Amino acid sequence: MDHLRIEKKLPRVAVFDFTGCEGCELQLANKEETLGAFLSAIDVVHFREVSSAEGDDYDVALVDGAISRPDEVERLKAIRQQAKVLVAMGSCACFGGVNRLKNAYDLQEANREVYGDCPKETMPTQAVKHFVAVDLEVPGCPVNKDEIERVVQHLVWDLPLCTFAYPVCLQCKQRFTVCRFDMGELCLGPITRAGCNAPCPAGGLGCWGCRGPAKNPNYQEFFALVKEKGFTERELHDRLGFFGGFEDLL
Amino acid sequence: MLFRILGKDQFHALVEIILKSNEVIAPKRIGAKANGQPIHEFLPISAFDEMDLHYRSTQYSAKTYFLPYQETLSTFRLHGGDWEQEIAYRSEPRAIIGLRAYDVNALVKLDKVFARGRFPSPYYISRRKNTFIVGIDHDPLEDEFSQSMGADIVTHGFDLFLTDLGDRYFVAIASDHAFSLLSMVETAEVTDDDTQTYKEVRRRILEGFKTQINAKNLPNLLDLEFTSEVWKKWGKKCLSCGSCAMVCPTCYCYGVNEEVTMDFSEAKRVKQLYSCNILDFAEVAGGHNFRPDHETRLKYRYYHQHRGFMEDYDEPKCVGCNRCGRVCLAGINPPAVIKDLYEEDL
Amino acid sequence: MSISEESRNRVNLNVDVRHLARVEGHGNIKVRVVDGQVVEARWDIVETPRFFEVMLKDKHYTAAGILTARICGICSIGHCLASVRATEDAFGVTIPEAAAKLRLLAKHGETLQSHVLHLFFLAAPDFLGLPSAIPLKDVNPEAFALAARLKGLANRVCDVVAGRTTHPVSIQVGGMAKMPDVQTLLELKAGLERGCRDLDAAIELFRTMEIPDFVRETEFVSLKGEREYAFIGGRLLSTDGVERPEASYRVMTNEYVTEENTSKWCKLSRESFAVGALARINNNYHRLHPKARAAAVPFDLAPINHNPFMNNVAQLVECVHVVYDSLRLVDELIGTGPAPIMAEVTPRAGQGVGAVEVPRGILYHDYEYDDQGRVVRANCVIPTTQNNANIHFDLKALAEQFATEGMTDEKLELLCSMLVRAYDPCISCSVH
Amino acid sequence: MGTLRAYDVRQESTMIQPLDFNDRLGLKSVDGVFKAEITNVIRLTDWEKLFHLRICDDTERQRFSFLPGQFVMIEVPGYGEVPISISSSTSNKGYLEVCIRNAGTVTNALHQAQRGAKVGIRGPFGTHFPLEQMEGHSVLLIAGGLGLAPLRAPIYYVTENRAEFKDVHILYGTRSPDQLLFDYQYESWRRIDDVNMQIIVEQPNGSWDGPVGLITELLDGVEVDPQQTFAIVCGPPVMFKFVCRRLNEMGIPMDRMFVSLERRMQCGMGKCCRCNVGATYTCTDGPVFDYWSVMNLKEAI
Ligand SMILES: Cc1cc2nc3c(=O)[nH]c(=O)nc-3n(C[C@H](O)[C@H](O)[C@H](O)COP(=O)(O)OP(=O)(O)OC[C@H]3O[C@@H](n4cnc5c(N)ncnc54)[C@H](O)[C@@H]3O)c2cc1C
Ligand code: SF4
Ligand code: SF4
Ligand code: SF4
Repeated sequence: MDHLRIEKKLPRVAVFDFTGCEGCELQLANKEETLGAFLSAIDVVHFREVSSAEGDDYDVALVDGAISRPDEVERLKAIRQQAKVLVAMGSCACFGGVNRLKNAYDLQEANREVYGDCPKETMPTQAVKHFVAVDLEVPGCPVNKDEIERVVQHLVWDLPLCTFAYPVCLQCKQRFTVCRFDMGELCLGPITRAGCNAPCPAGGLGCWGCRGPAKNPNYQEFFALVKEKGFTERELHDRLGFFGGFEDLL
Repeated sequence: MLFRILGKDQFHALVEIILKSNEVIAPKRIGAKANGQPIHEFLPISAFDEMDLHYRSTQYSAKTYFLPYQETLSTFRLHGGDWEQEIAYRSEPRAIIGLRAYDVNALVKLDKVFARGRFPSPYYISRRKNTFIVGIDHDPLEDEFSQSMGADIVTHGFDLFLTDLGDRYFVAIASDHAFSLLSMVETAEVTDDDTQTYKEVRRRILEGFKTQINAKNLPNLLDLEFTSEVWKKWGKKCLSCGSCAMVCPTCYCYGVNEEVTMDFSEAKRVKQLYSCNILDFAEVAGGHNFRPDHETRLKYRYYHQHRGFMEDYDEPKCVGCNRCGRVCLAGINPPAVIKDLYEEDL
Repeated sequence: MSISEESRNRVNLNVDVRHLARVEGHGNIKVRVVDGQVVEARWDIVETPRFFEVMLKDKHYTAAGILTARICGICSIGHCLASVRATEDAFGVTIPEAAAKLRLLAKHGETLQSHVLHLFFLAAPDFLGLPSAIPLKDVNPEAFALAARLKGLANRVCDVVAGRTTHPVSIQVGGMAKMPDVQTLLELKAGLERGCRDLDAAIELFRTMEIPDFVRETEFVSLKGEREYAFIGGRLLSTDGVERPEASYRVMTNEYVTEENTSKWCKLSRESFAVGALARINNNYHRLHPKARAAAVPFDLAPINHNPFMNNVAQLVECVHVVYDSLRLVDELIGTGPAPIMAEVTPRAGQGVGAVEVPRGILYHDYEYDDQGRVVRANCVIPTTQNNANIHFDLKALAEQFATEGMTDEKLELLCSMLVRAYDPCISCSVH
Repeated sequence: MGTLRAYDVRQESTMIQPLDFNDRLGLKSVDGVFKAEITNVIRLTDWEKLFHLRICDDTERQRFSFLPGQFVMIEVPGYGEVPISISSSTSNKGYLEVCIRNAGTVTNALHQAQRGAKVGIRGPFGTHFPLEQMEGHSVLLIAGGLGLAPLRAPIYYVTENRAEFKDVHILYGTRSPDQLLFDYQYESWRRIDDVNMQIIVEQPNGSWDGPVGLITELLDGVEVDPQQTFAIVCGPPVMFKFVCRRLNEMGIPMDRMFVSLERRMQCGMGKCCRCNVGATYTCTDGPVFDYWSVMNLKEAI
């Protein structure tokens, strides 16, 4: 920030992936208009998906994916030791994500079903914060690249980071979307943290709550109105349990 | 005000003329809800037929064409140790056709905030002055209470205002701009017969309001009922989602955020419409929140609509369109809330 | 013993790559050459297993596509398409024509974005001797801008049609939830036209890349293009002459579990087969858009090509195909005007299969439903699963061919890595 | 041509003056800022710094004037804009001083900024303390914590026009001695300006030998004629609530006590509504209010 005479820092950033689809990492390579500038603003020392360079002197670790095997726990702990700031990136890292759905089943049986007589090592899927301290959570399935840019700017230059004190509804309205409830569908928008810019309702799909709970959500009223509109417990339950953000409610 | 009679074919011709070199916004059918009700919104049209003047209501109000949800207030070009600020206003002309009386009145109220006073907003004024407004009479909706808010009759704030007399329109002309535009098509003098029909239509409209709220004593009542249980009852329902303020034609409060490009060449001040129902609306540094609960925030929205604005401008801010009531998933709507206030003992 | 054999006997090489970079997911390469003999050449997938097939159980059909999209962040559209197709097959739903066009358009968007990502960001650094594409923005800013533009275009297509690039929202059982308006389509068209020009430049750029001279004869499996170059559904075909309907995908894959891998392996007529861009072109060369076929000429890509490194070229050729075909689709969609895009869906008990050509090859989803529209049993066969055995045997052949004097561990490691990358493996996908 | 003529606001360009808030006519570029240079940064405590700002453009600088109690919006490009009271003398036209606590994002950026940095300022905004009206009376200037920052402008006014005022008392309280602001000025206020300056802290540390307790306790020792006295109270709401209550008990009428309110503000112009309390905009109707108005403002404190 030259105009403030503040020295510009080039943070060393590393990206690590655990159990997940790597969609969040892919977002880092998105937003083509600013990709070059984004990559110039940071020093990528480790990012296996796009680079064979391997460094372990990083300040910021962006971690995506959930933890579902003992070796991942070890790897994660080592990363925590090294990183000054650890960011959980995406719903898998923040809440366990869809991968957490397997926890509802008997893992031995699951193993038998998929791998027959050659079972593979696995354990119940958990969020990153379950094992190590997380400095910043950026939920989303996948994360929103805009938000990642803001996060990087925040970490590096202390630029303001919007924490979205409102649910998805507001962003939905600001895109002129027709409310999914009007279309006879269920939507978790009213209790889900905004910041995704509501792509799902705009694309014709009620929100599934991938960003987890909004700040201070009004669950009581929301559950009441969902019931009143004729949705079943099970439908609601299916949604709340999908990405793991509302786990505490279930 | 001048009045004229405009044949419907001539109205068509008039719209085509406007369309030729201006952006035209009009109610457009965009689909249907699950219950079969058509959905209309104010959207750009490219042909006369895309417009549906017999719309019931639009979910979103036309305020977005004056106060967009997101707007860049200024841009800072950062270079070296210095910066330059740039400010730009919109100036392309635009016409909005098919606004109802309450929506025109909503603009008149916004004018008071943004075009008058000590700090008129150039962003708003540049849009407002470049927008040609054609209003139209309508039969009141079931849940609309614009009459109670004194917003069902419109006397200014538009360029043309139409009343449908069946095969022709009765037109009120409110600007020289509109007058010269009308001279491009054929119009007729108003005959006694026309006046008669017009009066009948107007009477039908005036008598057609089904929802009324008692607004007379409202400012006083709101003061008295400041700690009323009514706020608890409705506040408990509020999802603090801000949808009501987004669709409201007169809610205008906002927040400002700064965005910087990744290469630090540019910073932008972006205004985003906000809502007083949102959790951090009155939160200050250090975390103190003047309105931490749903109840208080909801109350303040009503307080501003029906009392605060009244003190400043001698009229309520609400125009009684009930868009907020319709959009609210929790079913919070002004007629019900205000009725409760009158009947306090819950 | 000839001199060359003698010198060969002195060759000792060791390649041990843990968590190969610039591929999606975690895989290891191990090659050991002792006294000129390849004693070990392995491709192992160590990605953490996720058990999607188990998770799918009991899920409502409306959730199946949303869930399976999360199998893979890169080909989420493909997974979603295979999923809804399997469900539609089970319920006996035929989707409206306009929806089918939109789906293909979304598919094209994904193919383009994945191929561009692979070509420029994952594969190109090897040819340029860079650790990643990040320095490319300084070394060759035009190439970087070109890649960013093409990827941007691809993402735009997906955004507009599927609602999002990663994890689509508009692709739903019965059709599509949203039709982009004409204005948006026109903008898209302009973007695609620009994309055509950008692709010309990309072809120029990749002409200089040197494809290792390596051939191992194998079998190639893909959808069979009946009238057009096939991406969504249809019959299954192999270069060894096997042809089956979509529903008989198990016959075409024969999945089996190996001890060391968390991903399964597959075989058909031989010990392994390959799927992907090269397989598609080998099977459906003549259905490619003429512009795409023209693009193949300078690279000497013609069926049946048995050099796995040529998959990179095949991807480039497919980029040309999908951009031109997208132009056609956009034009047709603009011409159609408002049309139904969603069919009535009534869940019923039954089973269905959906086969879709995702960037890395053919993908199958197979679901069994109860009468409430909830999944009873699910099976997904992923392209990388099908390629694994082929990669494994390729590595061995590659090591045998290149284990000559002058070869170093580093050079061999690069060659092996390049080989694996050429398949553009999608590992997290294969261990779903 | 029967089309609408484009109404070009640029036709009114003569009206869109470069920012001039003291000229209240016509269309104004209300979001335009004066560019100002931070000419000096003075560390006051661990949390507060004093900034000297100089408006870069000569004519803009000459046009800029303000009244004690008014605030400006300080724009830190890239970070945001915050309302900050002007803490310097109204008679110093060359530059203005602002005292800023590191409380969040923007203020933190300001704390990082070095001499020579360029920020923007908009304003001045809001109401002021009616000091002309107070002339001929005694004044009580009472501050708690950071409240001394906005109080400095009235203090300068009073000391620069010392002859116009009868008794002048400055009462200042903070939590601990290390939070005392502007300690280098106390002596000059006392000795040069003939001000009764008293300080109290809540939690003394080793070296503190002054009074200990709440600020209201200082009032016990102050003798004033309530009918001839005005009071200005700056500080956190709890503090001014108790102080004003006490002053009222002493017999000072509520409309002669003035306080400065703080609310979230994003525009400073009565538009964003963030500072709105019912009908009152803290930014345009305030921040300076007499205590009677504050009492009538629902939720003021
Ligand atoms: C009239 C007035 C005069 C003030 N004078 C001073 C002063 O002289 N010195 C000083 O240090 N502070 C003063 N403040 C408080 C100062 O404005 C806040 O500390 C500052 O806005 C915090 O911003 P931030 O970005 O650092 O904090 P964050 O917590 O990151 O704030 C984010 C945003 O919230 C808003 N906000 C947060 N807190 C406040 C607040 N208390 N008041 C208004 N808006 C807020 C701002 O718009 C800010 O941009 C004054 C406030 C007002 C209303
Ligand atoms: S709308 Fe809901 S499900 Fe969709 S991205 Fe946003 S938070 Fe996630
Ligand atoms: S009143 Fe209704 S629409 Fe408004 S914030 Fe509350 S819940 Fe949302
Ligand atoms: S009824 Fe609701 S939406 Fe309409 S003007 Fe009043 S407050 Fe706004």
